[in-house]
Amino acid sequence: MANKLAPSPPTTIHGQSDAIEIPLTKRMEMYRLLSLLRQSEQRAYDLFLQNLIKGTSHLSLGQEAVAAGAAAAMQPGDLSFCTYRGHAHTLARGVPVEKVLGELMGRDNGLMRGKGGSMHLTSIEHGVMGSYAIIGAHLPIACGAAWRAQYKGHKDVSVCFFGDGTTNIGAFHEALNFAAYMKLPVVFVCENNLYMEYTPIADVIPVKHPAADRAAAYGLDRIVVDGNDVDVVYQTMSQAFARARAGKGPSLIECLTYRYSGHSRADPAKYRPAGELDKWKELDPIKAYRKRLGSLGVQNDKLDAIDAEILKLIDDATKACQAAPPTSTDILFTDVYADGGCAWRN
Amino acid sequence: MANKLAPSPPTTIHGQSDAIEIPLTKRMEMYRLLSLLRQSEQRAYDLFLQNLIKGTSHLSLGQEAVAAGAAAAMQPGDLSFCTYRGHAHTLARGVPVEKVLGELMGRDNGLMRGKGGSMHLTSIEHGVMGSYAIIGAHLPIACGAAWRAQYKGHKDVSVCFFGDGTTNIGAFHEALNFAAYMKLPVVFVCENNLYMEYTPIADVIPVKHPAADRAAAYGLDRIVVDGNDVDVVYQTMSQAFARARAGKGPSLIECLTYRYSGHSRADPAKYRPAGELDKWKELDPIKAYRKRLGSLGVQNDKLDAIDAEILKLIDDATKACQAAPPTSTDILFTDVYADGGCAWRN
Amino acid sequence: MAELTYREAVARGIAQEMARDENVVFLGEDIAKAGGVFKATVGLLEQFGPKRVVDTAISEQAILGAAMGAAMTGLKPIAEIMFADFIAVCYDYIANEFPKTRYMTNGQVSIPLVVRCGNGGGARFGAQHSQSVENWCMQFPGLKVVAPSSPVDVVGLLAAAVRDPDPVIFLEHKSLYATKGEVPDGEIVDRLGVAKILRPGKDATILALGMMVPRALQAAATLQSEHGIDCEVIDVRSLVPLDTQCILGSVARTGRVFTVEENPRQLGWGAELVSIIADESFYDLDGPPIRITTPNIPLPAADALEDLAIPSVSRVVETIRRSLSA
Amino acid sequence: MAELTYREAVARGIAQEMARDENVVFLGEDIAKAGGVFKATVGLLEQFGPKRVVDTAISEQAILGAAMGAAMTGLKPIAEIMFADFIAVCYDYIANEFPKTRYMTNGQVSIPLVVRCGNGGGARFGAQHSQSVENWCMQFPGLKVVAPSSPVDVVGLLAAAVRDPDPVIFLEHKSLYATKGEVPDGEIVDRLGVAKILRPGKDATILALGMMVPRALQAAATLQSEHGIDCEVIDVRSLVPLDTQCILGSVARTGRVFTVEENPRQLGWGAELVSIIADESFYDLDGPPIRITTPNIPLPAADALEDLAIPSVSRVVETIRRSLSA
Ligand SMILES: Cc1ncc(C[n+]2csc(CCOP(=O)(O)OP(=O)(O)O)c2C)c(N)n1
Ligand SMILES: Cc1ncc(C[n+]2csc(CCOP(=O)(O)OP(=O)(O)O)c2C)c(N)n1
Ligand SMILES: [Mg+2]
Ligand SMILES: [Mg+2]
Repeated sequence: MANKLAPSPPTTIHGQSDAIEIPLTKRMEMYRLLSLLRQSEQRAYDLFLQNLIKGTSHLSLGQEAVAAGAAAAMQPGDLSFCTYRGHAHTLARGVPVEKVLGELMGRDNGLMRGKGGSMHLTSIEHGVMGSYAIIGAHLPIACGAAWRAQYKGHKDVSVCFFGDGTTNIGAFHEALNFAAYMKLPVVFVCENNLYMEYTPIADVIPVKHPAADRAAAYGLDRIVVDGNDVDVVYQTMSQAFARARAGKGPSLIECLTYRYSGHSRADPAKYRPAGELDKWKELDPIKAYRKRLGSLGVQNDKLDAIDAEILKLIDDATKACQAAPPTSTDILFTDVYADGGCAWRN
Repeated sequence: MANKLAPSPPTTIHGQSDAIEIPLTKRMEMYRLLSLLRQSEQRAYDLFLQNLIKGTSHLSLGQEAVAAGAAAAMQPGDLSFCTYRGHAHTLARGVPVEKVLGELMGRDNGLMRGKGGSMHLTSIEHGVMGSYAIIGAHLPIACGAAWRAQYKGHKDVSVCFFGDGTTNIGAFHEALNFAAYMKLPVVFVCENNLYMEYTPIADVIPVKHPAADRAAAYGLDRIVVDGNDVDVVYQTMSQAFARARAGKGPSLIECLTYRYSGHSRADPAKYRPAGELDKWKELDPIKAYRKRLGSLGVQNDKLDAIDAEILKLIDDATKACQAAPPTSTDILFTDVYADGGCAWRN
Repeated sequence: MAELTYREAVARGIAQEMARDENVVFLGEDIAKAGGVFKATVGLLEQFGPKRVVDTAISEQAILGAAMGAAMTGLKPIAEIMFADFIAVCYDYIANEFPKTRYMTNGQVSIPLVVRCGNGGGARFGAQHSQSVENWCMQFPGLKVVAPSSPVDVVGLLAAAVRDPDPVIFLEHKSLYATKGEVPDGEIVDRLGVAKILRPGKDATILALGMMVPRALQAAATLQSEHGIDCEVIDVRSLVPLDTQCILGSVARTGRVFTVEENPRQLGWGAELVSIIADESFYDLDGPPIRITTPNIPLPAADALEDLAIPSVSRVVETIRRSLSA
Repeated sequence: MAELTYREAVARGIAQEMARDENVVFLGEDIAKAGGVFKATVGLLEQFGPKRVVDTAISEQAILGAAMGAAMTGLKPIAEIMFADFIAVCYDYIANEFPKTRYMTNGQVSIPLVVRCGNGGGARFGAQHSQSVENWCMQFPGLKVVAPSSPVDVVGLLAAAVRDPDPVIFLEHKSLYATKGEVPDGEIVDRLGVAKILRPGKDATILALGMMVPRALQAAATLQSEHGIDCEVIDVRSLVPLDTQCILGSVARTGRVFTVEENPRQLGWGAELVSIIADESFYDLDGPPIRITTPNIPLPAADALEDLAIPSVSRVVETIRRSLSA
């Protein structure tokens, strides 16, 4: 079955993105994020090719506008719940590149010192409440965090990122219903990149939009946006956050985007129709944003300077990781229980 | 929170029920079914009060029109998948009353000789593919049976009955999506009796209709019918079967109805607002059907004679059960594995 | 001191902790307005209000997932999964999320929550509403598993579970809900990981849990009075953490050990305990360690069948008598 | 006779059965067009077409539920649950539906299906993608559990599983997919419930499963060559049904037994085997039965840590050497 979603710029429900008003400083912050995510993921890929990253990893190359736009709309204290494809979301919240690459490389300087790995990036101090590797599990978990905020009268919002394929697992349904009738301050962000692992989402759903076409089942608005347009993502997220903070309950946002690489490091992505990747690369979120910033008067060399600064930062992080010792084995037995150890008997 | 569904006759999507054309023989068959279900369930309740039924049981008193209308629309070979509230659906497919009561009473003449109990009534020879006691489990199972029919080119349809509360569990979502994109010959029948165990469904969903308001999420039509009108149920089911047999895929039908007794034998149903039960009793499916049959020229004493014949049948069945020995204990170790035994090691 | 039923002890234990700490919240199906399908949570809604005592949809994954998210961010949720068998529909949280998250995050995340369930058989509920799921929960490093057998233990262990910084599965036995026992007034807080020698003895050690505890005690009384066999009966109470010292100490004294397990034979908790004993107390044993369990069958519904399946007092007596005289 | 990889053996086994019986159908995530994420099902779509080899949505409950409904009504489905850890999201079928339905219906219903999973660790996938779930499946009377360690066993046991009238959990080891072995030409059908003595020996019995089998063999070689200890190595292959005779017979000859288990210590399959041995072969034992397992921790992701956690050849050697010389 062919993909039912054409790789052309999807409609947004929020009018023309060029008309969105966002302060230039925020836009420059978002460009910086885009550049950071792109170059970090590219580096992760290179390190994998050099066999310095073991195990699996799932890159967000091509999908950066979702992570950047969402993070730019968040406030400190807001909570991110990510998937195994969580590098970008983790970095976007300010977690140092060194910590992320160190974790991927199984080094002692890693975010969890190698205990979690690429699929479980977590940095509580940055509001990154974890990356979850079992499809669907974190949607109810994000609801729980939002329930706590509601109960305590806190003003933070929980944001839960997941893919198109995740909309067909039971936990999705249970979480959406729970969040909606409890009116929880949680924002569900579906990154629809057209594929699950290797199978097109269009092959296994009877509707066009895996998330948005389910929103009404929970009394929610149908929201589909261009996930490659960081301004659109930023604005849509901002509206959802405002709604959540005002006690009006959850939102479900479907962002249309595309991943450039395979599903995971093992995947050459041969299942994609010829030309599909190229078409999407024309819609590249960074290329498009450079153009928009240009039309707003930002000079290319200013953007190039940001790219260079980021590259240096990533180079430094890479060096630090390469210099870092492998994960120290004395942590094998720690932190199974709250007493710090793993003893389950006397 | 108050029930959002008023206990007044719900709208049907199929026009006025009085206008439905059904042959009188079919109507008399349905009256007979209604009478059978009503009186059998009443008998089960009486036997429970006499402490002759142990364990739990879940009655369908008040909901008989769904089971009767659905069964009347089925053909031999069609498959029923029921819940723990499955006595009525089981009897409606022709399973002898004695077998059902015997199972409830833990007698050797029971449908499964006491091994399954009230919640697991199964009679493969009658197309009753089982009663399932874990909420949601049988929706995917019914899909599997329908998948077999599709694969083998068989023309039978699988029918899956469940309650309003079941619409919020993950398996519901997974099954509906699977059935819809596979276009399986399966009919999902939600008996919306306004309550889960003791909690009103309206308290825990953000939409009005727990099943129908989710249909669009699977590309299905929104169908809500008066589940107390056996003609309406019959006609709606017939249409769904025709659709399924024509290869056009599943239907999701929400039948509005009400249970007269508590959720299970342990439940006095004190959580219901005063007067609610009485209002629904005015909408009693049997009372209403007697009236309709009357207006079609059927004399009351003809209906009374059917009732009396059924009563005799149930009395005989009860006597047979009381005379039957308790379940023979030699079956304790049989039928765990296909070799007939329970040995898992040599 | 008051005599409470086991089910009243549940409500008392929850109330004690909710009154103490406003971060304790409680969610589940039919637990609030209806007071629970086992009537074990009656009065909590009235006492603590609908923000803290929350009726949910039939969405066990949402219940456990929400409990986890709340626990990660500062609350101390108690979640009810009505019949323990339903753990199977939300098992990802039991197996993959609760126990592993602290470890995977290198200690960044705590998940202080309690999952309460109505566990076990004897009520003629059939194969899918009668199981003893302690064994489904015991395999996961990071999770704790507790199963009280008396009202006072219900209160004390529930309090300990709520205060514990790790996720705890708390298994109440459905067939014990109506049983009664003395419960002291005032706050009661017990400790997880402490077994109780309910009856000292010198000839054999009986290890039991939940509903098997009263049966083991009765069996021990019969063995003493009718056969002159003096059994030590230990209520294991907590499978994780496990009070191995208490158990091995007893075996060292008696030289023989019997488990009394409600679960079917394959891979019940007794297998773990016997394996520990066989390894660490090998030279203390005077004869084979014996597991008395439900046979390798699902639980049948009919009363006569169910009674035959689950270890009875007389089966315990017979097995021990025969083994010791062999 | 051809040399096949373990992953090729999977596809060969499935193809053998699908070619034989058109009631055999196969469903799962990414199994058809993509040939499986472990590339173990390459070519099946091409050979048998999209009606028999079906890519599904990410809906594990739908996968297992549909397999059950199809099995009840005449098909013989093979369902893939990609990583064995995901059994947790569809555990209701494993725990409550597959194993109990025949019994509850008094034998009316058969559920001849196979659930295949990529099981086990060693691939640096972290705590939620590396587990050995045989223990999650072994507790349920009615279910069978099989785990091959070589290509030829993959083909033969898979065929036996497909032909078996009971539901079978078939655990392929992810870290064995790339290993190779000789596989005879023509149809291969093995038997469930038969363990294999891969190396006879007289000093001790080593019981192993899956990826632990090659390690046990290597350890036995080292123990022989470096320490003069002669171990019998048994590939258990099938936990349910269990070849107790083979195992007890070996223990009767050697007097010592060691399990080598990839799972964390608590309630692994070794506990059941050790308990059976301790009960039934008590007087054959010359020393304590010892379980060599992953410690009581979730599996870490980093290579150095994972390698330390899972029993290594040298840990097996050391443990056995020390125990026998104690
Ligand atoms: C319960 C479960 N089933 C299957 C998998 C294997 N798996 C990992 S990622 C993935 C595809 C997810 O697709 P999607 O939700 O679209 O996210 P994407 O990877 O495209 O970002 C699958 C099937 C899993 N991790 N958990
Ligand atoms: C997974 C699971 N959760 C909870 C239950 C307990 N339970 C049995 S019936 C029921 C209510 C079901 O409500 P509904 O679907 O509306 O069906 P009804 O009983 O009204 O016919 C509940 C919660 C169960 N059997 N399985
Ligand atoms: Mg995707
Ligand atoms: Mg209902």
